[in-house]
Amino acid sequence: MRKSLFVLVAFLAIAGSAFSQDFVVSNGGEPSTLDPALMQDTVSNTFYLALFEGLVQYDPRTSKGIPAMAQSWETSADGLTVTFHLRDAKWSDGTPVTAQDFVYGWLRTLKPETASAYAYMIGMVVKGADAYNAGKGKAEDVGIKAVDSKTFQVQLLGPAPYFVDMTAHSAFAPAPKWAIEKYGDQWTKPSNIVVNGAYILKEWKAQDYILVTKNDKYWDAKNVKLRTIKYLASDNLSTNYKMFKAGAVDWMANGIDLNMIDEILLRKDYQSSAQFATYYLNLNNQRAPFNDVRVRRAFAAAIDKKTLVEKVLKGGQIPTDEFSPPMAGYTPQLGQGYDPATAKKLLAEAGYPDGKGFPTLTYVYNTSTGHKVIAEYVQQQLKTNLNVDIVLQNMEFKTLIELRNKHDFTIARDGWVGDYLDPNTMLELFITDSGNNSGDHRNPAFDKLMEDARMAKGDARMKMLEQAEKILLKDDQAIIPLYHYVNQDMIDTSKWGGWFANPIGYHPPKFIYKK
Amino acid sequence: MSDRNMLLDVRGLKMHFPIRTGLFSRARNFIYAVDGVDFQVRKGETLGLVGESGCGKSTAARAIAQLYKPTAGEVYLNGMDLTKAGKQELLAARKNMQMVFQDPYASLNPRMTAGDIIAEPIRIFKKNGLLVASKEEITDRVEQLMEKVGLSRFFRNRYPHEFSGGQRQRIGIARALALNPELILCDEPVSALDVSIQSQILNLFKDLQDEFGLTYLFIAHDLSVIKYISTRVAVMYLGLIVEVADAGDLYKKPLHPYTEALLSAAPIPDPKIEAVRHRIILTGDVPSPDKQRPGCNFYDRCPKRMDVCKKVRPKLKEADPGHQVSCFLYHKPE
Amino acid sequence: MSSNEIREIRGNKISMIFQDPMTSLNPFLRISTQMVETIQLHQKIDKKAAKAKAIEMLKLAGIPAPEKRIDQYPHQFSGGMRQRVMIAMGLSCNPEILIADEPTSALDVTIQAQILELMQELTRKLGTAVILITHSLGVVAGMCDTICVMYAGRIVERGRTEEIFESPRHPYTQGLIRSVPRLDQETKERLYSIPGQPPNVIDLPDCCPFYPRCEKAMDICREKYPPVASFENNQSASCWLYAKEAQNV
Amino acid sequence: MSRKIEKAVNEFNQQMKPVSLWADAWKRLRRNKMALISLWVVGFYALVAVTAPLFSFLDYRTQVIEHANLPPSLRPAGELVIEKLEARHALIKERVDEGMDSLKPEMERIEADIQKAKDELDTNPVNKKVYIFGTDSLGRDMLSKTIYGARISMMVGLVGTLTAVFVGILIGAISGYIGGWLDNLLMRFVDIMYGLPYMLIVIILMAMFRKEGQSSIVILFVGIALVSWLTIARVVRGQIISLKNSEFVEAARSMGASTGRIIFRHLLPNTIGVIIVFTSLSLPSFIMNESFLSFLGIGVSAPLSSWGSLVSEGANTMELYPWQLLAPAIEMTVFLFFMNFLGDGLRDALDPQSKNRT
Amino acid sequence: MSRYIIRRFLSLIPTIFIIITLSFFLIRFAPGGPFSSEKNVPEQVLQNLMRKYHMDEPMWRQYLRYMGDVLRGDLGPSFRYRDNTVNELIGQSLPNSMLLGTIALLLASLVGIGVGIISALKQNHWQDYTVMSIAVVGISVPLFVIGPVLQLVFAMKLHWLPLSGWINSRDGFRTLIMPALTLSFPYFAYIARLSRASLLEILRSDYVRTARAKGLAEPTVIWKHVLKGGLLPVVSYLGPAFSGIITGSIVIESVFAIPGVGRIFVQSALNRDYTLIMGEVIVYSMILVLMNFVVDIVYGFLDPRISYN
Repeated sequence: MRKSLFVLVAFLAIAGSAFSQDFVVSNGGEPSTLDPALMQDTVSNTFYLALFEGLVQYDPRTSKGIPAMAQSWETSADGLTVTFHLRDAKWSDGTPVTAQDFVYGWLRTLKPETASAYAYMIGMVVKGADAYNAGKGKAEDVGIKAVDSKTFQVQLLGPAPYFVDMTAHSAFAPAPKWAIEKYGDQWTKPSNIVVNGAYILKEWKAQDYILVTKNDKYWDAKNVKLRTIKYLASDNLSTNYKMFKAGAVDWMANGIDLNMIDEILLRKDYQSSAQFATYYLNLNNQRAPFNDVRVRRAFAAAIDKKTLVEKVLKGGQIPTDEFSPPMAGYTPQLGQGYDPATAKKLLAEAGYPDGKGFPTLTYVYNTSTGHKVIAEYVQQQLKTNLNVDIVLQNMEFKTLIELRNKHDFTIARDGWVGDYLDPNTMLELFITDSGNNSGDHRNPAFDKLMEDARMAKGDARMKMLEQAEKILLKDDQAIIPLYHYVNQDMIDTSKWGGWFANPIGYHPPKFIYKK
Repeated sequence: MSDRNMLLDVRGLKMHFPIRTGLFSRARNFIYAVDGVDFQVRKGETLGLVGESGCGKSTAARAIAQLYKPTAGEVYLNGMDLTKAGKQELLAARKNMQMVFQDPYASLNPRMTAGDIIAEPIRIFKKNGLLVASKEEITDRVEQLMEKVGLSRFFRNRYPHEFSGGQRQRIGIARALALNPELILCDEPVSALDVSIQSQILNLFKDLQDEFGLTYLFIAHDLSVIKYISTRVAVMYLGLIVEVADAGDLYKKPLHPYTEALLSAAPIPDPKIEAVRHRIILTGDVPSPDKQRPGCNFYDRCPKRMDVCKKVRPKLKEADPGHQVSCFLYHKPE
Repeated sequence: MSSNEIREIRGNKISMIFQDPMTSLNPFLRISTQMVETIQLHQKIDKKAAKAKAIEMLKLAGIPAPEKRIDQYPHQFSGGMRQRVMIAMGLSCNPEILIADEPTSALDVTIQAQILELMQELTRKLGTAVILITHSLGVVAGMCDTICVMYAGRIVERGRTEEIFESPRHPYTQGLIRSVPRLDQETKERLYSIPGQPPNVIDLPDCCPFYPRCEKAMDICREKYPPVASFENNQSASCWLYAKEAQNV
Repeated sequence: MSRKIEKAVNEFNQQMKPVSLWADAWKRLRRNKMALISLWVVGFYALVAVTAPLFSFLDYRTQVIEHANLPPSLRPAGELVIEKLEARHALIKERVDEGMDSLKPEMERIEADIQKAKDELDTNPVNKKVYIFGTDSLGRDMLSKTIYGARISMMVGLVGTLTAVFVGILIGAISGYIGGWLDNLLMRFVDIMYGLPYMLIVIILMAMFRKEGQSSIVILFVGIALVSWLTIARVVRGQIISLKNSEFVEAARSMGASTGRIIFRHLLPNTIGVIIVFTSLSLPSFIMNESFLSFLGIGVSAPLSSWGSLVSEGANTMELYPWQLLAPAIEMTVFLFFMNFLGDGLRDALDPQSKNRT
Repeated sequence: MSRYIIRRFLSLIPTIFIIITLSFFLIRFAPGGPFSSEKNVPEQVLQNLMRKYHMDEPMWRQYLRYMGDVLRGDLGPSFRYRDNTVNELIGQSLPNSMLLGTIALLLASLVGIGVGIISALKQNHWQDYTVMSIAVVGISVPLFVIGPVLQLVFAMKLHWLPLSGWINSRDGFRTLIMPALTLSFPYFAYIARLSRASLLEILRSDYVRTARAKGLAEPTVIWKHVLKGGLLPVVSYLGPAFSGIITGSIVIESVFAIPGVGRIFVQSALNRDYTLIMGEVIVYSMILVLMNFVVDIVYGFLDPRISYN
């Protein structure tokens, strides 16, 4: 009797765990905030995907916008007005989600006192938003309005085809005015927070974990499978990987232990997918010897990116000579490819035959094993192929950023992740005097094309951008692209469904379920 | 008292040490180590300074040598007040006043060779431009001094730890002699030595005095040593001199009750005498000099105390010719 | 004897007091703790009785208000008082023998006189034999019945106190007595002194260690350690001068 | 009479020959077996580190990508590469057979690599290389890397020690000897330096030296030096305070010796023992400190590395390529181990009183 | 006595004040600010941020404002963790670090002292050499090696202990074992050496000779007469060790995923989270001086020779 009872209990325990929809994520760090208006890092963004929902939601496969709070939308003929029709959804306290909540949320993001880093996302596309954010305009002049409680209308600056996709971003979140006004800064605490996403915040142990549970008031609650999700804050990738191997973590969401890549590659639960992002070397275009395009090109030709990716990094990254990754309707333009003979010739033409007389340049990178290995590899390539010596200098991240911002470097490692799926988010970096134009690339023709593309639509626009990239890379070789990043995740997809590798790397948890 | 023979004249010397209790506290308590001492040392004599530990005799010597800045009083060496002398004057004056210390183990720097230790005063004077001496001259002088004090000059390069206690004390004496001083302040120079070595060193002091006409201020707690070496003796108790007399007088006829007790307490290496001797055993310990008493410092332990002694402090006055004592048994309070 | 047996004897039959009362008492423990543990170690009595006994001993040792002072720490005592505590502790188990290693040489003359008198009085009262180790001839003369003179690790002469002082046989003893300045006599021009330094006791050759400093040294002194020569008054000395007397034995 | 004394002394009082403190110390050091072994080991390290650039086969920077992650072995690299690739191939094939198609291109690539390696086994001289400590992830020789790492780490240790010795001792001695308000001021300063988080100071330091191309090794040394002296200053101060009233100092003062002379001739030589022990205790912390500074970005520039950075990188890969941790870690620990015993031995040897101690 | 304590306590204030002031200005001289990141925010956004955190004011005013807040016990909002105040962040993580640090230090002291005693008693025997060799290894092998090695052996291979986590997890206090062991190792090594050296000195002292002469059994001699004086240097080391072990456990906290104060410290410095750094500096220096202060007082209780009058 007792024995059979034991067996029964054991069976129930096993069955319970097999069917339990509890999910543990190793999130790679502590979120800086749970307030959608303030979010700017990927760790925080994970919680936006769990707790909140904007007008549209990221499609788990393509990262394109799919209906969420907005059931449908239409764009006016000139492409300048977009009207969203909201569905019947409720906040976690039972209040209906209205168009006013979006107006309040967007204006809150834009409000100078909020000091939101991503306010510029709205400013880029919505009329009057930038002026309000800069403290030069009024809230009433921002081109958004609640036509009625279920209709939300936006006036755009230009016909931005990517606008609807953009609204999946946390900057465009609705906000529960009553809760925020009641609790002020404290409104994101577990006891105070009001959400409209698939999950509600249960526990927040700083530096330890955050626990969310299924939101029964969510409009699509019947399709939400996971009962709880625990996000671990540990930032030690080696420990996280060990936890994953031991079965204590179901998804490593924020990178893998690169030191273990040889082992990880062999695992079925390793997922990698091309990311809309590029790793590149910034060359200071205005400083000798890189003010000579032949030197820039010689350098680009001297680095074997394929070997770098296949033999050194091994993570499935995509070696590249382009900056903006290819996409529908857009064919990237290539810069100089690997070609040691050409490299030597170009350098000789620039006045440094076989590297003679070439100054010793410094390559700066921020402290990390990955960046260091790449730097060492590049150093060796330049030595072998150009007989040029460079010095490596590593520094703490904020120092590197400072140097790059001040154009106070010769070669610096850099990387850029697109904010939305469009070449524009990549190429606009290199507009003269743009805030992130660290290499100080200056080409009026390039600037003109980028400016024109803002107002253009469809194919013509894509052609303009292609033309711009050709100037950037083929003509100017302003930078040396090395590879496109990949999203690297550890998750057993034979066990967990609804998780797909996608270009932006956002995985809304609402879709994830246990198979 | 402007005696031409006067070498050292100490007047009203006081040395009070503050007791500090903390970072921000101002000193409120003092140790009255030396509390107004007068005495004179004439050229060529040996003044023995005797007393028990804590009576201030070593402090007095250090205050005379200006190792401590005296709280009050004057110290005249050859007529010059050292307490008011400038740095350079003081340095020059040091040529005539050197010290020999008690502990032959602690008073020699363990990391310097005997030769360097003996040469150090010469080198210091050379460096300050008070002396001209070549390297060879210094070496010669060091070797000459070593032989003078009975050390082989071959030991020049040895370190103190390779010498015995007596030999170390010889090094210390050689060092004191290096500049040909007139006065040597000897702070218990033999009390750490064995009997057989002690007599050697005492003889050495005598021989050197005869040879160079040295003057000693000789501090010791051993009365028999003081008796042997001194021409005059001063007895100290709790920061004050209680009795001064020629050595012979003092030992034959001690006046102060303290001196009497001291003499009677000292054991004599003769069992027959010891067997019949009557000892005056003083009660209690030597009190700590951390407060100033209105009356006689010896009052608490004195077998002959009187009421007056508690309230009035006796002055050091001549009782017999050349024999001064501070006790109301011998003169009335003023 | 095993170490346990030795420990049994230590403190019980033999106890010892040391030269420096400043460092011989544990500065971190109260006097009561240190005394009680000694008493309890050798006498089967309870803590309270042991403490009472300790107080009694302190009183005997002439410490004023021992009931109060017993609970103090060593640093609150003066040097003389500490030596009294050491003596009280050393005698607290009625040892048969008290070894006193230079008990007064760190003390002042007046305190030395107090302590010596105390030792004499107490040991007489308790019937304890004392081995007094000292370098001071004066103390020996006043305290001891019998004397052993040591040189370089060996006893070179022994005898009754009066006889040793009256007629020292060994040249070292003779030199020692002559080289002490005397309080009771007018010292002659120069003090006698034994030349040279005591030898280093490591690797001594098997000869008379005193011969390099000896005025009466003979050739044989360099070669062999002298035999013990006994004299009729129970005095004995190890010196080649008395080779004849030695053969008599 | 004096002849007699001399005779007496000579007969029994050991050597006649003058012995200098250092000669004496050396004699005592030689008797201490452990210290002597330590001296040889440390000397060997120093010799190798100093002479490393003379040996061209010690090449820490040339990458042979094909030779990445080879284990320590006495066999030529070419053979090891083929073995490594074949083992890898077997693993991948297993996975591909299980249905992991994503690994197919990788498998083909490895097949091609194996073919290439076999073809080049005898023709390419690089395959004759022997890596007795194995290689790192870019196919560089670990032996050379650790030896060059030793150069950096030993230099760091030296700089730390030197500043500790010069600055720490100077401050400690002045503070202890002069005392009063100056002592108070200096010790408050030391307190504050202790209280300020090191990381903050280092980051500021980078701000001051952040110019591109500035030799980061100089900053590294400054970074190490900044805090290395604090503890020793306190210790020396304590020693000086306990020594400054000793009789030999009073003796020097009574002769009119200047403050400087007293500090440098009399006080400091007598604190040598403590200084040595402390230095040998803090040496590991200087060396590990360097790896922390590398983490913040002011360590040595790649491809040069130090023991500290090699160990911290090796710790990351220790599950797969343990030799990348063990080679530098063992090398470093052995060095510090013997350095420590050498320190103890030196202290005992330099202490004249230690003669009678066990 | 109490007057001494109060006076000694007051004398700590200027030191802490200077540390705070220096840190305040030093950190603002570091390159990069709290709002610089890989992607630069547009100028107007930067302006908004600066205004929100009063960084547009002159430095001296920022300083006065900050000192005013500190005096009121408010360490301000974190620049990086924007939902939290510094008080909250430190208030949550400090107890964890304290717990871990206290256990590690206790462990280090107990084992270190025990081993130091054995070593001192068996001076120059194999026990001594073994222990001292382990101590040297303890000092020279970094924590980031010891931690992962323990994880590999006890968690991954033997499955005896949880790999990481904190006491509020399922594994409870068993999570503390490995981090505490790792963290205690260098301190254990140091304490072992320290206690060995000082015990050796006490063992040679006159009063231990007296105790033996009285016939006390050897264990009593050690226990009663040797330890009390011999452990005083260890006591004075515990002050700085305690403050170091609390804030210096960065590596351990990272390896074992412990929500402690060390982790946010490094992060805050790298992020230029000025207020959080300052908060940590204040906590660190307070603990440091307070611990030294406490050690002083404890020392006074242990050593009867010291009096505070």
